[in-house]
Amino acid sequence: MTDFLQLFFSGLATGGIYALAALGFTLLWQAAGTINFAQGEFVMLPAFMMLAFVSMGAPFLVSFLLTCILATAVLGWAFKRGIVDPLFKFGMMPIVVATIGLSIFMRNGMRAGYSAEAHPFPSLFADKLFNIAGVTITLADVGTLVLALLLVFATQAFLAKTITGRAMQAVAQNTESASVLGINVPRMIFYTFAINAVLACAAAVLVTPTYLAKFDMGESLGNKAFFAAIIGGFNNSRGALLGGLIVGVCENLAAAYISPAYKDAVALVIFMVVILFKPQGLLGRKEERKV
Amino acid sequence: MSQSLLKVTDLKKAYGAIQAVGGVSFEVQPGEIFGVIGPNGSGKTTLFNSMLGQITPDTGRIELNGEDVTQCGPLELNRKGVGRTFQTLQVFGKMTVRDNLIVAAQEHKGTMFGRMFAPGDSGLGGKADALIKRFRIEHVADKKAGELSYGQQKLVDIAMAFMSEPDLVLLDEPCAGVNPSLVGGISTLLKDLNRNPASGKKSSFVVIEHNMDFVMDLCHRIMVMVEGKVMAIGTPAEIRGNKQVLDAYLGA
Amino acid sequence: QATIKLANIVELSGGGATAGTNFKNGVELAVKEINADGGVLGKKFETITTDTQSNPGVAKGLTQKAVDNDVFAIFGPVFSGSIMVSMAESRKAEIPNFTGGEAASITKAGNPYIFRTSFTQETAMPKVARYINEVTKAKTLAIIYVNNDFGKGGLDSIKKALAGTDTKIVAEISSDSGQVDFSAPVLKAKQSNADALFAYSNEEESARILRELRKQGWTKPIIGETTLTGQKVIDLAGEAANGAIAHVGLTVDAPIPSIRAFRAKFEKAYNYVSDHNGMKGYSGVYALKAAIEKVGKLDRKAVAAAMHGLKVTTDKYPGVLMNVEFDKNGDLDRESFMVEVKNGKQEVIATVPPLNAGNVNVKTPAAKK
Amino acid sequence: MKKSTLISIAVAAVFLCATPLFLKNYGIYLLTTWLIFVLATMGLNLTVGYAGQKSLGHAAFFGIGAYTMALLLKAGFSWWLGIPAAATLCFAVGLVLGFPALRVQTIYLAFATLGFNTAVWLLMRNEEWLTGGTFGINDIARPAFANANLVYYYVVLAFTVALGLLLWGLLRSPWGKAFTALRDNPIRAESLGISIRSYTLLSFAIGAAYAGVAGALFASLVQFIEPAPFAVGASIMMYLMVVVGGPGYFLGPVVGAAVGVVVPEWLRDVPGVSDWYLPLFGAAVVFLMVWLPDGLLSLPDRIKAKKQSKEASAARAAAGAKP
Amino acid sequence: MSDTCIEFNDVVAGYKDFMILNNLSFKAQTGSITLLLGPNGAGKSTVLKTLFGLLKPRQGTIKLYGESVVGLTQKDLLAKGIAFVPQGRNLFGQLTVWQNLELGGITIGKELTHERTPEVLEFFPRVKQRMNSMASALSGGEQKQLEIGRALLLRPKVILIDEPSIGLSPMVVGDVFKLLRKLADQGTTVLMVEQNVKSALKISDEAIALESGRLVLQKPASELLADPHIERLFLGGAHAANAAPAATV
Ligand SMILES: Nc1ncnc2c1ncn2[C@@H]1O[C@H](COP(=O)(O)OP(=O)(O)OP(=O)(O)O)[C@@H](O)[C@H]1O
Ligand SMILES: Nc1ncnc2c1ncn2[C@@H]1O[C@H](COP(=O)(O)OP(=O)(O)OP(=O)(O)O)[C@@H](O)[C@H]1O
Ligand SMILES: CC(C)C[C@H](N)C(=O)O
Ligand SMILES: [Mg+2]
Ligand SMILES: [Mg+2]
Repeated sequence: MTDFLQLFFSGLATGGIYALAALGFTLLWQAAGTINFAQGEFVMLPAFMMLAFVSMGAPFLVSFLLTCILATAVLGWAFKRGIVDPLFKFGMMPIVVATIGLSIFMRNGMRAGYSAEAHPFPSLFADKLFNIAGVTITLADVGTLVLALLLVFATQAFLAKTITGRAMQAVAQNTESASVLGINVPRMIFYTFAINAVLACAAAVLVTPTYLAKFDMGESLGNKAFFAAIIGGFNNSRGALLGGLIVGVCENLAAAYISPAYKDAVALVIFMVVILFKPQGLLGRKEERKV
Repeated sequence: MSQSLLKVTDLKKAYGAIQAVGGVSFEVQPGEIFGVIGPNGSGKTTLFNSMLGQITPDTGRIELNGEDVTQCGPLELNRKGVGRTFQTLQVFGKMTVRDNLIVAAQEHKGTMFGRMFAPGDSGLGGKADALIKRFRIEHVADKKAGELSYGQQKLVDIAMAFMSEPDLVLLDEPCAGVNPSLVGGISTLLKDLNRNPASGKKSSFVVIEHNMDFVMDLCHRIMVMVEGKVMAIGTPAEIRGNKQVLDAYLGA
Repeated sequence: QATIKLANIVELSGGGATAGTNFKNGVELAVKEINADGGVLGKKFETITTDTQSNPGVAKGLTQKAVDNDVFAIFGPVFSGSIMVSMAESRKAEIPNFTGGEAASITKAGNPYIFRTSFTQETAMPKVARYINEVTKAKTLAIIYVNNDFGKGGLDSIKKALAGTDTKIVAEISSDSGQVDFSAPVLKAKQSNADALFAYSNEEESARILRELRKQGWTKPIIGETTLTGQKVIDLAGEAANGAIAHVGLTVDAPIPSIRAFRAKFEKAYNYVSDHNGMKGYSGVYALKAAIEKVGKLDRKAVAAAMHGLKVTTDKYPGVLMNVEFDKNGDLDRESFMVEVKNGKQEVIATVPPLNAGNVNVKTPAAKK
Repeated sequence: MKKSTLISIAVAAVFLCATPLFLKNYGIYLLTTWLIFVLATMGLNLTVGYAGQKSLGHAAFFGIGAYTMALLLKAGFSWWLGIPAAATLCFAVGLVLGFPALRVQTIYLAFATLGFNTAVWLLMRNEEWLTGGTFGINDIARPAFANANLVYYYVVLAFTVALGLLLWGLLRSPWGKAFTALRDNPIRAESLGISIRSYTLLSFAIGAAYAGVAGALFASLVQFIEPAPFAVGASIMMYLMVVVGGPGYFLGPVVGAAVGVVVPEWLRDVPGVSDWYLPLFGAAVVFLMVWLPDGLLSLPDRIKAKKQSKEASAARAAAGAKP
Repeated sequence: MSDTCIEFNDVVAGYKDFMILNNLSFKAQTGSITLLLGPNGAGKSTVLKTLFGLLKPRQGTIKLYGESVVGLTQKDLLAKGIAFVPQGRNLFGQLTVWQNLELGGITIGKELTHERTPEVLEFFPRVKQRMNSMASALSGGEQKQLEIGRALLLRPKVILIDEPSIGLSPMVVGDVFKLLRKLADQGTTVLMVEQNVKSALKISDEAIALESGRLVLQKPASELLADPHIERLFLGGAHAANAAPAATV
C-alpha cells in the first residue's frame, strides 16, 4: 500500500507538470483555434532566458519577471506577428506545419547557438523531503502541483468569467463575426499568445528543475502534454489538469505493475478508452450542432 | 394499394427540458407534396433530422414504403431513395459547382469498385449542366461553391438533392435567400418532377418553408407544427382558414 | 592532396546530440592542436562535420558521402546503432573508421577498418562485475538500464560477466531514454531487496535516478559505468550523487597529467567540461596520428593494418591521454578507474589495470587530489 | 493533352533517368531516399490532402512495410514477395486505423493516429524476438540484379512512377471526388449516399499501402532497420512534407519530399552553414508556410490569379476611359 | 430629414482578384429605409461588406455623413453608430445566448448592455426562453432573431441588414419590418438587402436594384410597388428573356 501511495503521489507530481504544459494547448485551442507544435520549445526558451538572467546575477524573482517580459515579446508578440497573423485565416494545417518548423528552428538553434548540454536549473522550492506514512514527497512536488492547480483555475476563470476571455473565445469560433461586433481581433489574438507566453514561463520555472534546461526538453514534454490535454478535453482548461494527473499517475502505476517498457503506451490506451466513450474528452464540451 | 410512402408515428425528441419534437405522426402518400410549417423553434428541422437518421429520436417509428427505417442512417436512407437539403448551407466549398452536382449522384451509378477507375464525371456531366442552367448559375458553374453568394449556394444545395432523382426529397427552407423569380422556378421544378418527369418516376416532397405563397401554391397538404406538436394537417385552403393556425403562425 | 581529410559523422541532433557534440568537439580540438603543431607527415588535417540526426539511415548516407569525398578516415558515429549500419560503407571503401560506440557487437563483425575510441561493454563490464562481486560483495543485484541498444548491450554484457559468480541478478528494470520520473523503477529496485544497484543509463537519466534513489531513501551501494558519475551527472544530481561508484574508462577527473591538461584545454576552448565522449574523439585523432606516423605514408589500407596491435603511449603521444593498445578486432585496452562521488567531486578510489594485463588486482591509487 | 504538359513530362522523365548517372554514391542514395519519400507521402497526401483525415501516424506504416520486407527476406522469401506483402499488410492495418476516424476528427484524430504510431514503435522496440528491438535488423538484401546503388535507384523509380500513375487514375475517378467531398463536408456527403465509412477507411488503407511499399523499398535501400526512423517524429515530418508541398495537389509530395529530404542536405553543404543547417531548415519551413500557406504548388495558381487581376483592372481602366 | 447619410461613389470592390462591384455609385438618406434588390450573386451583400470595412474598395469613395469611412476598422464604424447584421450564420456557437448578447454589447460596455437587454428580449420572446443555451442549439430562426437583437442592442444610427427574413416565420418578419420602419421614423438610417421584395418595399422609402455589381435602377419604393411589371425587377435584365425556367431537367 505504501508503495502504491508512493507511486501515486510521484505520479501526481509528474501529472502536475504535464498539466502545466497541456494548459497552453487548451488555451490556444479555445482562444485562437490553433495548435502549437512548438509548445514544448515555448517552455524551453524561457528556461534558458531565466538561466541567462540568473547567471548574470539577477535574483530569482527578477529573472522570472524579466523572462516573462522577454517571452511575451518573443513568444507572444513576435510569434503572433510573424506566424499567426499571416496564417490565421488559412485554417489549421499551415499553422501546424509552421509551428513544426518553428520547433525545429528553436530546438536546433538553441543547440547550435548555445549548448547541447543539459543545465541544472535552480528550484523555486527548497530541496526538502517529507515523509508521511512511509511516502516520501519533495517540497517541489507539492509546490508544482499546487501552482499548476492555481494556474489552471486562473486560466479557466479568465476565459469563462471575463468578457475579454469570452471575446478571445469568440475570435477563435468565428473571426469575422467577432470583428463585426467590434471585437478587436488582433488584440484578442495578442492577449492569447501573451498569456500563453507567460504560462510557458511559469511552466518553465516549475518544470525545468526536473526536466533540466536542455535544448530538446520540449520534445517529450510536448508529446505527453498533448495526450493529457486531449484526454481531459481540448476545449477545457480544467481538462488539461485532469488529463495531466491521470496520465502521470497511470503511467507510474503501469510502469511498476505492468511493464516499464510499455509505459509510453499508457497515455495512448487511456486516450483510446476515452474517445470510445466520450470523444470530446473527459471534461470537454460537445462539438456544436452541425445541421 | 394505398400504402403510404412515408409514415411517421409518434416521433419524439427532447433536449433536456426542451421537447423539440413531442409526438409527431403523419403520412405522406406517393406523389404528394407535403408542406411543414410552424413558428421558429417549433421543431421542424429537428423532425427532419430525426426522420433522416441525422440524430436519434427518443421514440417513434419511421416507415418508408411500409419498411421500418427508424434505425437507418442518412446514408442508408439516401440509398433507399430519400434525398434532402439542410436549413444551413451545406455545399462542398472547395469543389466547383459542377463537381458538387456530379458528386451528388455518382454513388448511385454502378458499384463502388466499378467507380474506382471510371470516368471522372460518371457520365453525369450533362445532367449537371441541365440543372445548372435551370437554376441560372451557368456563369459560376466552374467557381468553387464556397465562393458563391448565399443565394447561389442555396441553389446549388437544392440542385444537389435532385441529381440522383430520389423518390422522396425533404427540403428545409429551400426558398430562403433565393430571388423571387427563382422561387417560382423551384416551384415549377418540383411540380414537374412530381407530376411526370421524363424518367417516368413520380417524386414526392416534404417541404419546410416560411414563404407562404410558395407553400400554399405548391403543397397538396400542409402540416402545422407548434411547440413540437402537430396543430393541424390539411389542404392549403383548410390551413388558411384555420383560426388557430392564423393566430399561432400566419398572423392576420 | 594538400590536406588529410577527416569526416566527422556525429549525432548533433536527436537523442545523441550531447554525446555527438562532445565527440565532435574533441575531434576538432585534437585536429587544431595537431595542425598548429605542424600536422602529420607535414600535412594538415581537415575535418568535415555532418549530423546523423541520431538516425542510422542518415549515418549510412553520410558515410557514403564521406567516401564520395575521398576522406582519409572517418570519426563517428557515436551511437552503436548508427555505427553498426554505417561501417558497412567505410569497410567497402577501405577507410579507417573510429567510433565512440560501446556495444560489443560492433567489433565482432570482423571488420578490419573499425576501431574503438573507448572500451567495449565487453571490456568494461567484467571490470564492473568484478568490483560488484569482490569489493561490494553483493549477493543480489538490481539493474536499472535504459531501453536502447546501448543499455541493452550493457545489460547483456554484465549478465555475462556475472554469470558464474555468486552475485545473482534479481531485477532487470528497463527505463526509457529521456524518462523523467524514476519513482517506479526505483521502487521496483527497492522491492527486489537487492544488496546493490547497478544503474546504466545516459547522463541526465542517471542524475534523475540518483535523485529518486535519495528521495526514496536508498542506502545500499549504487554502482555504475562511466555515465553514472560524470561531472554533468554530479552537476545535475547535486547531493544525490554522493556515494555513487562507477567504473570509468575515461574521465576528465583522472589524476593523470595528460588528462588534466586535456580537461583544461577543452574547457578553455568550449567553456564547459568535456565528458568521456569528448575524450574519445580527442584521443581517437591522436591514435590515428600515431598509426599514420608508424606507417610513414598516407595509405589507408596500411594505416588500418598498422592500427591492429598498435601500442600508443602518453610519453610520445600525450594526446591519447592514457597508454593504450588496439587488438586485432579494433578494440582497445588500457587502464581504467573506479571512482566514487564524494562531496560533489569524482574521486578515483582505485585504478583498474587493462584486462589482458593478467593481473587483475585492484590497486589503490598512487595520487590523490 | 496539351503540348506544354507533354513537354514537361518529357523533361521530368529525362531528369529522373539521367541525373543519377552524373552523381556519386551519396547523390544516388539521396535521390533514392527522395523517391521513397515521394511514394510514402503520396499515400499520406491521399489521406490528409484529399480525404482530409488528419493522420500523424504515417511513419508507422512506413515501418511496418520495412519490417515486413526485412523479416520476409530473413525468412528466405523473395524480395518480390516482400513488396506486395508489405502493401497488403499495411492496407489491412490501415483499414483498422481508419476506425477511430469514424468517431473522432481533426486534432482528436491526429492524436489517435499519433498514439497508434507510438504503439507500433513500442512494439518494434520491445518485441526483440521479432524485430531485433533496438539492435535492429542488419544486412537486408536487395534483388540480386539491383545490388548496385544505381540499379536500385531505377527499381525505386519504376515503383514510384507506376504507383504514381495508379493514384493519378484513382484521383481522377469518382473516388477522387468522393474523397474530396468527404473532406469538405462529411455530413452533406453522407446524405448524398457517399459512404463516409468506406471512403474514410479506404483513404487510410490506400495511403497506408503506399507507405508500406515505400517502407519495404527503404529497408532494402538502407539495408538496416531499427525503430528510430519510424517514430512519431518521422510521421510529423511526412505531414510537414505534404503540407509544404501542397495538400491536395497531386504533385505536392514530389516537391514536399524534396523540401524535407533534399533541402537539409543541400543546406549542410552551403559553406558556413553546416552547424546551423537544421535551424535554417526550420526557419525555411516557417517562411515557406507564411509565404505560401497552401503549399509550394499553389504558386502557379497564385501567379495566374495575379495576372488575371492585372488584366481585369486594365480592362476596367480601358472601360472607364470610354466616354 | 433629407441629408445624405451613406454615399457610394464610383466604388470598385471584390474578392481576392475578382471584382464584384463595378463603379457603383448611390446615396441613402438619413432616417430612411433603402432597399437593395437584385438577383442572387448581384453583389448586394458585397455592398454591405464593403461599407462595413470587411472588404477594401479598390477604387472610389464611401462616405458617411460626408466623411470617408474607407479604411476604418469595424470598431471605429460601430463607434460612429453603424451596426451590421450579415447574411448567414454569425453567432458563436460554443457560447451561450446570453454571452453572445454580451459580446454584441462589447463596444457599449457592460452596464448599457445589461440595461438594454430586457427591451430587446421583449421583442424576441423565443430568445428570452433560451438565454443559457449554447447558441448552436437554437433553431435557424431563433439564431437569426438573436443576431438581429444583438445589433439592436447598440441602438445604432445606421443599420446595415442583410436579408433579415431568411429563416424567420412570417409573423416575426412582419414584426421586424415594422420595427425597422419605426426606427427609421425615429431617425435611424436603414440599408437593407431583401429578397422578400413585396413586403420589404411596403416599408421602404427607396429601392436600388443591382445587377452584376452595377446599379440598374433607383426609384422611390412606392413607385415600384405600383409598377405592374414589378416582377421583372426580380430577374435582372439579362434574364428577363428566359424568365420561365426550362421545363425539364
Ligand atoms: N468569398 C468570395 N470569394 C469569391 N467570390 C465571391 C465570394 N463571395 C461572393 N463572391 C461572388 O461575388 C458575387 C456577389 O456576391 P454577393 O454575396 O454580394 O451576392 P448577393 O447579391 O448578396 O447574392 P445573394 O442574393 O445570393 O445573397 C457572386 O457572384 C459571388 O460568386
Ligand atoms: N441540439 C440541441 N440542443 C438543445 N436544443 C435544441 C437542439 N436542437 C434544437 N433545439 C431546440 O429545439 C427546438 C426546435 O428546433 P428546430 O430547429 O427543430 O426548430 P425549427 O422548427 O426548425 O425552427 P426554425 O423555423 O427557426 O428553423 C428549438 O427551440 C431549439 O432551440
Ligand atoms: C554516449 C553513449 C550514451 C552512447 C553509447 N556510447 C553507445 O554506444 O551508443
Ligand atoms: Mg429549422
Ligand atoms: Mg447576399
